[in-house]
Amino acid sequence: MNMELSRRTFLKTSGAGIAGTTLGAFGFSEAEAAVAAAVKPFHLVNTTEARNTCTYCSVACGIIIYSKGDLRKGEKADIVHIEGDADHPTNRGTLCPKGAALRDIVKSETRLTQPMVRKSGSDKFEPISWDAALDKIARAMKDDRDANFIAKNKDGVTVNRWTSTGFLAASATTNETAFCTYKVVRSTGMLGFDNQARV
Amino acid sequence: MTTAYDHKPETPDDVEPGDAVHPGHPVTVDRYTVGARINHWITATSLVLLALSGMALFTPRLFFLTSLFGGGQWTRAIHPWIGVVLFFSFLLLFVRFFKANLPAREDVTWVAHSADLLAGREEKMPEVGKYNAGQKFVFWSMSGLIIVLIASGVVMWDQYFYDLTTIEQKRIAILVHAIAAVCIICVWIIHVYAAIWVKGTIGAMTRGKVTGGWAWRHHRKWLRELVGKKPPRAPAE
Amino acid sequence: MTNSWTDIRNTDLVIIMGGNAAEAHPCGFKWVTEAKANRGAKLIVVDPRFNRSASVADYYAPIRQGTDIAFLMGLINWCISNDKVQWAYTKAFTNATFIVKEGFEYQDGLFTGYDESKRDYNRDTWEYEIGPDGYAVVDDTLTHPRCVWNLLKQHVSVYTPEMVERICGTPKEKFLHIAQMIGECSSPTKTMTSMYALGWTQHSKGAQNIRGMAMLQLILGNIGVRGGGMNALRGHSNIQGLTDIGLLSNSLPGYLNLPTDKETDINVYMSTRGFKPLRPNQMSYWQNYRKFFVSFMKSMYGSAATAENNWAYDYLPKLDVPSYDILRMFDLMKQGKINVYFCQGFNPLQAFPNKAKLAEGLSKLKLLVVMDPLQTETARFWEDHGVFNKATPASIQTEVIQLPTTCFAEDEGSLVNSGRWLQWHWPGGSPPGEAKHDTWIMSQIFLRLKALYAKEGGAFPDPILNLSWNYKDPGEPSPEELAKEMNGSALVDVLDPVDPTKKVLEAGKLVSGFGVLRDDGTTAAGCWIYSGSYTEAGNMMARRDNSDPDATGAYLKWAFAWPANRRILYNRASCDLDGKPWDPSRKLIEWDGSKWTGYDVPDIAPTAKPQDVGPFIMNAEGTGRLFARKMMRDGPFPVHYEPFESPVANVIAPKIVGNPVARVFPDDWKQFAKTGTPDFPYAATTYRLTEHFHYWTKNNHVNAVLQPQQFVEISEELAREKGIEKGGWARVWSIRGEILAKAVVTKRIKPMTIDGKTVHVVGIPIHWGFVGAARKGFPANVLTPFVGDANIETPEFKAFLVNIEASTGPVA
Amino acid sequence: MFPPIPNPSVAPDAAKPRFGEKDIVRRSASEVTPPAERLTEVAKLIDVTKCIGCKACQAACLEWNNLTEEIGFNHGVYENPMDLTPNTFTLMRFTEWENPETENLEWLIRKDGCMHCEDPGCLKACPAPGAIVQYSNGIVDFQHANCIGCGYCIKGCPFNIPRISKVDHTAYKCTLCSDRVAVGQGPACQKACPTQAIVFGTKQEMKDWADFRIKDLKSRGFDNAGLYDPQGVGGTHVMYVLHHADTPSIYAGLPDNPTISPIVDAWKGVTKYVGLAVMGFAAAAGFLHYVVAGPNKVSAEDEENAEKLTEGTAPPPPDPAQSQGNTQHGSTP
Repeated sequence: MNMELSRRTFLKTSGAGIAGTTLGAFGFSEAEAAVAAAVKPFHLVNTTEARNTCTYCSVACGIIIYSKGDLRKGEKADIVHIEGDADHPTNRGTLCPKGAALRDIVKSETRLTQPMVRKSGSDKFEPISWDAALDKIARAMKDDRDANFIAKNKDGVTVNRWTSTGFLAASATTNETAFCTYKVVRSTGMLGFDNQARV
Repeated sequence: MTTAYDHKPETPDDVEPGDAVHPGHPVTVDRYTVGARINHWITATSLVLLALSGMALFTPRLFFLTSLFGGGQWTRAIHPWIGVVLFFSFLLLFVRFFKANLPAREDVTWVAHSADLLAGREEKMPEVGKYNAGQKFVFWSMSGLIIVLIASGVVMWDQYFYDLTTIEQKRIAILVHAIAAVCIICVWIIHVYAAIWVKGTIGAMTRGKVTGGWAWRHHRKWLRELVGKKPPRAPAE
Repeated sequence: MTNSWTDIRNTDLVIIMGGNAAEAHPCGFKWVTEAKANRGAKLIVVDPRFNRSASVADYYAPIRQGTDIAFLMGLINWCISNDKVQWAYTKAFTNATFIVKEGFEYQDGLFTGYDESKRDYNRDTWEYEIGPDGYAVVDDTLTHPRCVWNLLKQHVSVYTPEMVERICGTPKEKFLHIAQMIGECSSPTKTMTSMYALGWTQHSKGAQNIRGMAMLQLILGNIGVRGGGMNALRGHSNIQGLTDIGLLSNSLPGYLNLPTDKETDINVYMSTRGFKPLRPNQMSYWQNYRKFFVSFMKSMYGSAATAENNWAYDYLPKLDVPSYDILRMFDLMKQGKINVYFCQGFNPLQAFPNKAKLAEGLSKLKLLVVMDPLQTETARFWEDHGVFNKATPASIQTEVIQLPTTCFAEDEGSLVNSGRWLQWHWPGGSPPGEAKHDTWIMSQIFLRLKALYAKEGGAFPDPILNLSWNYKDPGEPSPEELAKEMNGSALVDVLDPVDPTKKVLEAGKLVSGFGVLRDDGTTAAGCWIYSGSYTEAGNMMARRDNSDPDATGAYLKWAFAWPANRRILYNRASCDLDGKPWDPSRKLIEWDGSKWTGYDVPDIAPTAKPQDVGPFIMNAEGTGRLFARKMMRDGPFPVHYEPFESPVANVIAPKIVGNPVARVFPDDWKQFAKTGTPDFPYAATTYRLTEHFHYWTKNNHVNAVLQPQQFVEISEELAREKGIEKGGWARVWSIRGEILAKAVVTKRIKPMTIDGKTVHVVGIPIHWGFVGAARKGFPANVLTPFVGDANIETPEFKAFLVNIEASTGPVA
Repeated sequence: MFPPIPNPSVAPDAAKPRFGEKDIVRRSASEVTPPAERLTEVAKLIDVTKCIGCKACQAACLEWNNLTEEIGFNHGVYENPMDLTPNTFTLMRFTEWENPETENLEWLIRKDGCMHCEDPGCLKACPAPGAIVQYSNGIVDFQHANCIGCGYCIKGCPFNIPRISKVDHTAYKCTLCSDRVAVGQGPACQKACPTQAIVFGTKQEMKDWADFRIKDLKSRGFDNAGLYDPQGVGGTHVMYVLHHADTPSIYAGLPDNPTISPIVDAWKGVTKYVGLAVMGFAAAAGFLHYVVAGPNKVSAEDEENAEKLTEGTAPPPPDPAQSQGNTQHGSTP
């Protein structure tokens, strides 16, 4: 998995003409190591790392997610910290104010945690089961497609298009999600298909 | 002929309400009412506590004193509040005592002869009223210093008044507070020593009484006034 | 980006125009500061505001929003008239020498063939003269009056420094200073890089803004070289990927496109995709279109796509209009012609212009389905939030289903960065509550729909029933499965076309690159440009070797870059006609006498002789295009058109309002402020702040702390004029709506003098709404006009008209 | 590019801090015997000329230290919050400055926060033993267990940095991420900084790096570019590269020549000793007097006189002097 990958760091750049630092060599030789009541303990110890990519802009900074619990062992993983990946060629461990606060978007109080439905005319969302929600959606799609599908245009040309339903795709989902979405949406003949790239 | 016995109807200046002589053997004299005494001891306690907590924060050598108050955080939190208590408590004392502490002509003589007093040549001292110049000095310097301390104290009291002053003003306040504190402690030492040195004094603030002899020796003018207060055998014409 | 973020370190001059890299892409901007620190590179910023990029720039010049073309054509004009052109490059690698058809003309802001009623051109004359040999006629001497170079020269001649000042408000001496700095980069050993973003795209002529700079870069010889290029700083983490995979109305994956009504069968469809080289020996790579198309259809429909049924050509919907883009969809919605709408991680109520119109559209839907990790305004468009979102739920019949999805931290898969790197990532946390992966949700919807059609039949069920869906768990395809599907594989043994006894690829094996793809149905590939990303050698996107020989910034062993792991597009252009690098100190690839070698994967056949084959292999000409032929709806050369809402009339073509071919829906004409109207005297623009990401981070406490409340930025002069106080409230309104925001009064915005008239700029950050942790605010799109770019329909968010006054703030 | 510090290790043994108690060179209100061997001095260099004011440092600081700042308001500027707080250890301060020489607008953006002075005024002013410590690598750290919340550190600081929490009434400020530095990492702000405007290393490395930057700035016409490492506080372990090092105060009031206030010096210095001396002297004087002069007792004669006086019988004459009150050598008529 990703973590077996090297922790190799960058060679010192000659461009600057300055020998870089390695904090390991801050004169804290092992001889100097001490039990430090004074210094706070380093709170990433014994966490699990996962290499990920910042979800915001297209610089696509490498990040490391530190969590309690290991997904690969089938455990529940609770994210405790997210930090830049110093091995990443583009960001070299740096992050912008959004990237540096990624943990708080994952744990945002406005994250959605269960399917909800707002019935027509209602002034509130109500919980709905996944099954009920998905059945409703599939049914609504079929009914609309059957009712409004255009097989041939007025000139009798086969056009097989469906224009009364539209789909806006995300801009931060993976290519794999995108392709899965593409297959499903295109196969229905939907044309009102677009994504954030339009903006 | 004995004009000295003619009394104006009103009480003379430095006789305070509740002062009275009781003939007997020995004569006893009421010097401080219960109220005055309670008031005094509240003030005294606050001052002592303030001195202790203040010193604890004043110099690391005395930081251990904070344990008396339940640690540094408590000391920091309590000190200003005790200051408030002291201030108001002393305010009452001031109202009570300031009249009798107003300067009198004999104070000058008294001061001039303070050396004789210290040397024990009591007879060389003038007759003084309820308070001698020394006591008056203690009274007025306490009054002054407490005002300085409460004022500078408020400036330092970040928990409630941080935004009211600049950091530079706070720095000055701290310095002033420290110096004033040193002064008031010295005054306090003088006050306490006087009470210990002059025997028979402490009773005045504990039982509220002194003996006639004590009054005769140290505050003869006051004693005469008290005696004079008793209606003479023949009412004055 | 033609180049990569890490390549910017190789530049000598950075021009940030039509973007604000420091603000929007801080970590990428690092490579600008690196180039400055290590190469002594200079940074130029041209923007209406003195922004965060300008704060570290060597030179800043103001420009009125929406006038970039005048500025860019002005630069080209200056370079031509001051001989600041890399001649060898321009002559060999651009279509400067090509001769344009008789009859092509330009005057008063219009080209030949304009039809006002259609708001469109007949573009027949926008073409090369074709010689008897079937190739385009060229004039290497550049003397022919109709050669592209002379047409260009004439076209840009009107954009003198004085004209630039009149239109853009950029002081002449500042413009000239910048022109000189840029002119130096015409030397083969000096390069400039262009970093742009929405500041150029969000205009009714966005595509032409970008062409303008691309043309300049071509004549300076800055395309295909290290430290050069046209670098679009894309906004979202996978916006590049979604574009590559073609999640757009008229697209198929890999920049193929959907047929139109006119393309009645596959042969017509293929015939309308011009493959034939326009010059001898050119690669004209789109000749392989059919291979990519057929392989795509095979990956979609597997055995159902056969030679007999034209590879299931009819399974594809045909377009009757150029596209059903979002603007059109919302217009149809408003007309009640849309019934069901899906928003997957998308918040259109905030992201598209004229919120009132959007909300009206949404309230006419039968069903709105929102899939998102976070609460969005769109999902709650029916909710009443007082001034921030007036609504009467009882009167809105739309049913809304809100589905919780996972976010990046809980997902596995690849994202494509701005530099076309496909980088794989791994999940680090468990999804909250019942949140599900989008792949699961899409599969569940599909399987249910398929079951319904299998059971009940219905309108043309074939494509749904025959969609290939061979996953271990049909209910949730794994990222690996989907990645391999896009990469492509051999369906049967693939034989060498030259020697059929040789097996090129065994059945079932993953293809190593798109070179292997076939048009005979023997290969399948979901997205041909991704071929090579997941091969028999493993997941190339997961590679993490960050070694970089000679610090070129290429990082060939880090992840995978499309196409073919190429890091700098058109990199053959980094060498002269003999295949030697223009700048030996910045060698990228070179011709060693028999083949191309170097730091990057050559963007040309490895054995293609330098003298014969041009570097722009995707173009039939083999060259870059100064003259765009028919490919742009609004002209082969960029023309300065004012925004649809402008404080002044178009100086070079006073009669023309906006872009003459931009699509405007009937209702929307009424909703544009008239040119120069006193009711809306101020030139407004919208933009992002570095503390926030669109409408997401207002859900993040930390970012809400860093920038808690909506504000607008105005100059001290305008503030004085209007009695608006720093930190006080201001009311800003356009013909479409109003917002209330705090006023940031700043020296960083200054009034401009446009054609003798003082024009004030009002800056409007976009990040606030009525849900999230930050203080409630107004979506900026309350104000913006409902019109898009003439070619790609990106809304004109960057230039419109407003009025402003001091206010007491919102009453809840 | 200043070479990035390798990613932290999560292995248990990585928890072992490389410095601590025994490396303390100064401890508030206490005497410490300085360690035999001094650690290499570290420093954070903030290159204001590379800073784009993105606030990544602020975000990273909040995240790493698990601080929750309250969501404020816009006050017509880019700063937020408006000042350092017990939760905001570092803050971008923005200044729009028109350069009188070039007439160009310059947007000066400075990351404010603890400077980790070599001679820390906070530590000098602190009355609570061990509430503030300075390690031999230069980091000045607050030990909240020992802090009494008196706020003297605020008065001692020449840069107005520490803030007292209304919640736990202890002082807070940047720790230079001592917990990270202790395991060989840089501070969270430095790790995040997108343009490497913040770099971290040994103080010498930082000075060399600053020279390299200053050369570049001078080549771009910033003749007064220079390093801010104020000697008035013995130098700092957070330094700035400024384009206008001749006038630090234009950067949102960065002190031109910071020193510990003379008032604080007076208060922590002379006042202490003189004060204690005076009080001691007063007490001693009283004691001595008692020993020498003995107690002042009331005599039997005094009591008799009092009795006589009260009975009104043959009262002893009032001291004639009394009537004049000014002298006791008055003669009786």
